[in-house]
Amino acid sequence: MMDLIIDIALNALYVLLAVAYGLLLLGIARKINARVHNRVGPPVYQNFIDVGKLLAKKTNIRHNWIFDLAPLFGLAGALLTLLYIPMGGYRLLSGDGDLILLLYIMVIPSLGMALGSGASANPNAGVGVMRALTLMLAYEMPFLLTLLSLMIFYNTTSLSVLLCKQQGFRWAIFVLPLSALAADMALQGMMMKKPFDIPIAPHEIGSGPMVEFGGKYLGMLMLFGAAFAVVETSLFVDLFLGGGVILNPSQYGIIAYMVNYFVWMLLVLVVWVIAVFINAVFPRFRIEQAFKFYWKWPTVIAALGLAQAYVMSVILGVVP
Amino acid sequence: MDLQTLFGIFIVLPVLGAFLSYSLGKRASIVATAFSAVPLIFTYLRMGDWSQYTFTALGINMSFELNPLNWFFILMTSLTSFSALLFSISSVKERQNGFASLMLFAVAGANGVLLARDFLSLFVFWEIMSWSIFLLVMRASGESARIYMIFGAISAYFILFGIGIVYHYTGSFLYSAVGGVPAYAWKYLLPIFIVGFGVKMAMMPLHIWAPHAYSSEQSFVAYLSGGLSKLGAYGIFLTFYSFATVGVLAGFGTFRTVTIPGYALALVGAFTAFIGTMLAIFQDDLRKLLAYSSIAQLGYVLVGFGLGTPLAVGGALFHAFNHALFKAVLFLGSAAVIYRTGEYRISELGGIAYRMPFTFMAVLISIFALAGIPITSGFISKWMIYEAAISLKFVIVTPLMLIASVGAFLYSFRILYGVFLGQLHRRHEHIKELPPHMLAAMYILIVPMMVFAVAPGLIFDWINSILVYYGMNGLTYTTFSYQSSVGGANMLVFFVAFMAAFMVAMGLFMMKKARTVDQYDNYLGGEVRTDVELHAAHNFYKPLREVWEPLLKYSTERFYTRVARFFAGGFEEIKKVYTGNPQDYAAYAAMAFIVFFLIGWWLL
Amino acid sequence: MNAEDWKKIQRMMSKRSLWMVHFCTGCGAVEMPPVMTSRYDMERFGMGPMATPRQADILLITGYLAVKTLKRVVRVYEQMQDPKYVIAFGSCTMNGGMYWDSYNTVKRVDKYIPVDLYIAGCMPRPEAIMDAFLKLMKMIEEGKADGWKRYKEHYEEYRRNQMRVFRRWDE
Amino acid sequence: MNTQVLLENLGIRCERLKVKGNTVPRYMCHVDSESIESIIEKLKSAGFKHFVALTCVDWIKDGEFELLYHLFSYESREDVFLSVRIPRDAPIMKTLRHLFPQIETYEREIHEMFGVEFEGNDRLGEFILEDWDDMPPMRKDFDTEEYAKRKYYSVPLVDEGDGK
Repeated sequence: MMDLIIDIALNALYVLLAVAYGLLLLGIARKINARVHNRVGPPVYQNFIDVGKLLAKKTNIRHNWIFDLAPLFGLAGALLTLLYIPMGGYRLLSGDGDLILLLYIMVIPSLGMALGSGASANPNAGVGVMRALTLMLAYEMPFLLTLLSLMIFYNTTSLSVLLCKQQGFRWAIFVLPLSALAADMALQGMMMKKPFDIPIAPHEIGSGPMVEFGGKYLGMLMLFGAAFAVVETSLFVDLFLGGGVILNPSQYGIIAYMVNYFVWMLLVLVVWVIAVFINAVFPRFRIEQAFKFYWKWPTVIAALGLAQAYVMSVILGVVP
Repeated sequence: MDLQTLFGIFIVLPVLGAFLSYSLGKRASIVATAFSAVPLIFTYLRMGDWSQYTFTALGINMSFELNPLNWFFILMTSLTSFSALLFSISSVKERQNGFASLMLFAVAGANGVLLARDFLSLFVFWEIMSWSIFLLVMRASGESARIYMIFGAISAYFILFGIGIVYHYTGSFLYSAVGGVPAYAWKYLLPIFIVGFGVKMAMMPLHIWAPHAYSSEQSFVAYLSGGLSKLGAYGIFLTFYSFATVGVLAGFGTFRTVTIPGYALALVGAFTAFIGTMLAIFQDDLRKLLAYSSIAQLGYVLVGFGLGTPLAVGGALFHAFNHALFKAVLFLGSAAVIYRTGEYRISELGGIAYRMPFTFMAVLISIFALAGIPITSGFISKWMIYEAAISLKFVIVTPLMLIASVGAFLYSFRILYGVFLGQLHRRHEHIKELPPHMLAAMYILIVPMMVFAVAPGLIFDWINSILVYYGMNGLTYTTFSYQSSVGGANMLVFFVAFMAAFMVAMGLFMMKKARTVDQYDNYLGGEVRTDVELHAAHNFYKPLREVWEPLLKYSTERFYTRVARFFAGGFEEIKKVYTGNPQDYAAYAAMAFIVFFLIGWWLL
Repeated sequence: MNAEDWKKIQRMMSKRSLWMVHFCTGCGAVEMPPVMTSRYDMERFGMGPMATPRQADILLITGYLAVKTLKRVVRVYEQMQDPKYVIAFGSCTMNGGMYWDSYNTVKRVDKYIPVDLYIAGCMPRPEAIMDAFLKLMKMIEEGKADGWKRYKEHYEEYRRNQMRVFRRWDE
Repeated sequence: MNTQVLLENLGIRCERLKVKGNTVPRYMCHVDSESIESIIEKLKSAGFKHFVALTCVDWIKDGEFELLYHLFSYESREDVFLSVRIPRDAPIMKTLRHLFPQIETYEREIHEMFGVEFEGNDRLGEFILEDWDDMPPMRKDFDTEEYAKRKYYSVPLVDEGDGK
């Protein structure tokens, strides 16, 4: 019983820290963006203030009960997704659900947001969601191929097993560099950073799906965005960079967890900053250009990565 | 249970009901619902009461059986037929015209097909079912019915041809005698049966009847897509794992532990899933969208049957079950929308959810199941098929399936946004929620989806008994969790975590109150309430369509049309053979004799 | 922690995170890019442009308002969520500016919606705009920027003034 | 050159306008409201394919509105102004939107700003001015300043004491 309570408390702590870290990441992104533009930029804690302000707004509007599903499913789905992602070697619930489950859980918040924004009856929202879904079909092609190459190479679909097999710097990025490259390209679209931010283009379609959300609705969606910044970068870190596990917890105990957590934070930051720098200097693709791009180069690279994994695993019989 | 009860409940009773309800006019569906409820309840109660009966009639050995497999399929079909008939009480009231009796004939046919253990009764009941479908489709459109008839005939001929081959080698119509067919004959027999049953399942090159037939009366289509298309899956399962056993299939060679026919079937299934999904994305007709989605979803079932590991076959059976439920609900939802608005084009609808919230809820949950969101059981069956393919390290089948499931989000959102969300048109402002019995028809099907999502172990018990009955290994599972060789998931943990996360979100959400505003109080650059309809559902995936345009011009339907035109032209040529000159006829006869002689000589 | 402290924290947060929706009429919009970009950089105060009024805190009116535009401005203002602030920009919004005798230009915006802050000048320099933003922040901290409260309290009067120039509202 | 001939053949008295620094000829023709339709039709078939603008001038002393139809030919690169005078107290004109569809927009504007009725144009009505409640504002007898003072709140003037 005591173990269970400690377990739940630890999970909650990790999720809370992840959301906070996500907000910090968003702040860092704004700061970097500003520096690239030769500006001073907001303080890094700016997004905490923004969320606080939005949640403290005096009035909020809603259109109907389906509109409420957006923040509810958005935040609940984001927290749930965080629970299934190992952070710094701590597996949370990822032992009880594998990558396929994670992939489908990751859809829940976006689906809730699509429902809510669709219910606002604003045509911009419909167009925005259409673009987001088309973009999703685009980037999922290379991303699923890279996932498959990992699953085939490591012969597992479980993230926690994947982490175990990558321990001791046997990171997948060294073994399957092509897949890692394709996954990073897909990540850019998954995070809707430029050049793939057409679904939320503020000047064309009034920030797309978010057009009608304000106050606490927008605040909760911002928390969802923060959580997903961590989810997506952390997914890449867990898949290709060994999840930041450099010390074996069974050997070093609690110190290992803390060190691993900091390494994980560092790696997440590195992946995030790469995406942010690309974001800072690019204009945006139109949606059909984005689609063509994703089904061309990243898919070819990912297919090559898959071929490599296939040859190594099935024909050469390499067991990692 | 004896043969009389079995026969009486599953076949005679629906036929009786059919005759009775034909004389009742408007109230026919009520009686028909009652008659279809009896087999459903009976099926559920008779779980585990397996028995087999063989008897001789007119000098032919005939056999019927209730076993875990056909029990499972009867449960599916009678669930969907019951709810379709319950729904049709109001929806086809004025246009009854034999609807309910034809439905009951189809039920009787389907039950007969499922219970039969000999080819003769299989074929007879198959034809009863097929003709009832033909007549039901004909009610809506003669053209659709003709297209269905052509494919139905192809299916029937192939099955008949297969039966002929089996009879040739064994001299018996019983399933149990199929083992006598020599291994080399399976080269012909297997494709023949797969095509024969695959037509009913709308397998990829044979799918084009489906979008036409599925555009007819929607409450019937709920049964056609949910229930009757599963007979194709049933037939393919029988062909693979009952008629041709694993030994026979392995005789064709294996590709990484999967038999070559199985691998081919999996490939066909994966392409069916992929292409069906891509076509569904671009449909503006709600019924056609669901039809293509149906084709795509049954592709997953084919993949599962093809891969042949216990996990894959179990997943395929589970997916067939899920598909029966969620596709029936979706078609009933479509029927509901058509019943209330008379409109089936997605771009002309919109905002129906604000007027029909319970219908929307049912459709939403079944769309979760369709897209594989883990809140419903639709996820688990897809998961099983994926894991099976991944653990076999298949690199063509798996990505096709995975990307098809991403495509499923696209078309399901097209339904959700185009029909149920977005702007409510002025002309639809008056519509009302469905009457309770129609909602009940939908929610009956929702309940199992939710229950099996939390506790998949309940349905794995049934699936396991099927797998064990056909000599396969069982699945690894507990009541709440399930495992493959490469991964696993625990649904109870998932649901508890989901609830906890939802509570946190709810707590944050409840801190502030929100004011409800009108749908026209929307930010449009300061404009409000004009007469322009602002529902952005017309040509929804236009950018994607533009990208796909070069590929979309290759259509199977156009190919068939061209073939048909070619043959029509060809027959014109053949007509010229009849010259009217006796000497020509004599020459033909001589030529034919020589040809037959040569063929016969080569054969012998 | 009592209610007053909460209010203080709330004001603190809304002061440091002001999102605005620009209602760019007239020539004033051209002064905004320097304010946003590297020379003056308003984002260092947490301010940023927003796409829709639902998300925004400040309504920035950057020029003269014709009757037709005023109707849209009022609608946009009413779609914003409390607390909300209005900054009117340039002399056109104060007294009509060079359109003082035009038959369809509104001369005093504060008769129709509560303006928290006017920026004088034709055009005001970016320095003036930055000064106004800082002043608004100070007013928010002191609780003086209460235009949204006044609009609620005196809704009837504001609506009467608006209906002096509009004939219809909901079309 | 041939434009002048063409116009003379049509029986329209026209004058060639002298514009400083402009070598391309411009013709000003005075026509009556009955014949304008056929004249524009003929000019259109003679190469004047571009309808540039329709404007209205209020000649309050003459008690007339002048409608100016401005046509341009890409072939000869010449402009033709067709001037129609209609009485101010009964400003009625036939619509010409079937000749050039863009005339409809000009007619709507002139209807709103000057109050000229264009018979046959069913889209006359509220166009640019929303909620307008006075006489058409571009008429010369409309007192803009008085209207603005009456309708919109003004800032009270600062007493500067005559500057003495």
